[in-house]
Amino acid sequence: MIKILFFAALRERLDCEQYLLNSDGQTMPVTDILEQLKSLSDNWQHELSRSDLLCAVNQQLVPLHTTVKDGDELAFFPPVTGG
Amino acid sequence: MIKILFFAALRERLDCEQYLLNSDGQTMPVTDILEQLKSLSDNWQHELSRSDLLCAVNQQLVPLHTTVKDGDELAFFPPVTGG
Amino acid sequence: MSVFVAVQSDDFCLASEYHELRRNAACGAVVTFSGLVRELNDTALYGMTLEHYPGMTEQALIDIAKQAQQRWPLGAVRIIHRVGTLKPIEQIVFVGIASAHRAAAFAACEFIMDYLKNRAPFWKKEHTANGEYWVDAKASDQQALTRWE
Amino acid sequence: MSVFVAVQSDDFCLASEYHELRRNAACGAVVTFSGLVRELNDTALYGMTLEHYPGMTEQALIDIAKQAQQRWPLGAVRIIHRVGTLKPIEQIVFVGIASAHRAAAFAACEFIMDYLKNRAPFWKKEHTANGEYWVDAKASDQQALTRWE
Repeated sequence: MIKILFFAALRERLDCEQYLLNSDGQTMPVTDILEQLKSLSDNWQHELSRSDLLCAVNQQLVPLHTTVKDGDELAFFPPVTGG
Repeated sequence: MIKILFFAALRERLDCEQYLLNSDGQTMPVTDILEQLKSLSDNWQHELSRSDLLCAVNQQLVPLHTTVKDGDELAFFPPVTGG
Repeated sequence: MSVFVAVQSDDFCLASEYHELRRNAACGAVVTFSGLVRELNDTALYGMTLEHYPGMTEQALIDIAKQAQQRWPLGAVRIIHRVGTLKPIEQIVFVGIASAHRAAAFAACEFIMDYLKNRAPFWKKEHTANGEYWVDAKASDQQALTRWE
Repeated sequence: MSVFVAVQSDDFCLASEYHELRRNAACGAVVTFSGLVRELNDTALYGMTLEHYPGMTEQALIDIAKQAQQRWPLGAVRIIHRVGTLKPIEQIVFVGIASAHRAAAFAACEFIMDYLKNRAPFWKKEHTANGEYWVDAKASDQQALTRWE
């Protein structure tokens, strides 16, 4: 199982805070997971296609081609605006 | 009359805080005044020949070729070390 | 080198932070940055809500502090970032640096703010007279990183 | 833009200075620098005496603040420099900047310190276990000015 979190404007637009993905014990690149999620609806397709989408694996910022495995925590969010 | 002030290490080495110079109402470059002061003693000659000597006229840092006139306040001091 | 990082809804006190930063007798230079909720140009701001990614935020701030420590000789680094709902002129963020050298203290403090702005998972939503809006990331904040590369 | 400058033997309070800097609601960024009497590497420091050129010091600090104001958009500048006898870890100097932009606040604060170090007529005499010594000007302080030219 891979836990997928969404934050801020993205969380609101998807109306989803957390999504559990059954990974069947496989490792896979984040890009593959994104494709699965995009197929859920036109809205998900649109929101997850944004060029400024950021991704973290196990709470570290990573590029989208990073591979994730069972038990990993994956997060998607818009550009950060703290400080 | 031109009031000449000395500060910090220079004041201590000259053992002089203030020197009043009779300018006879003339304007003159700071370099001329320095020459007059240097002639007072070997010690003054030595101390006022330092290449890092700073000079202020009427409380503004100025180059040594600046001209001063009667009533001006002239000051000599070593490089500043505040902050 | 001591590093202190906090993500909290409570306000912080500059005087207490400064007191901690002054403990190291070898450090003659202390630089602080405080970020405050400020007025908007075009509409009245009632306040803002700061969302964050719990766990990752603390980790990101520690990472940034350690990067600064690798670049400059620092005695102490303190970073505090608030989350939750804040009113105008309230404090949002604090970064404090103690160092033996003022140039290092200034550089590290600015470096940490520049990285925090681009890498730490916080998001601001403004509550204004015209409605609620997520704040857009600024190109100038991304641009600021280039000077450290 | 408000400018406040003080040359005083009394200590100053960072919290009060910060309170003043926060008054401008358009300024979301406050940067402070505090310079402290620090330990020496080679001998015990009992304290130091700061001599100055009364009248010229205040004028020099105001000039430096105004130069900063011409270079960056600033809401407030506060500079305090102490004179007289100070003990180890006491505060010597404070520079505080409020601005709408953090880059301007950082730059102005560092600019003022760099100019103050080279242009304001203060001199430090250290009282150490080995005797009393006038502090030598540092080449690095003069070097620091070149980045602003």
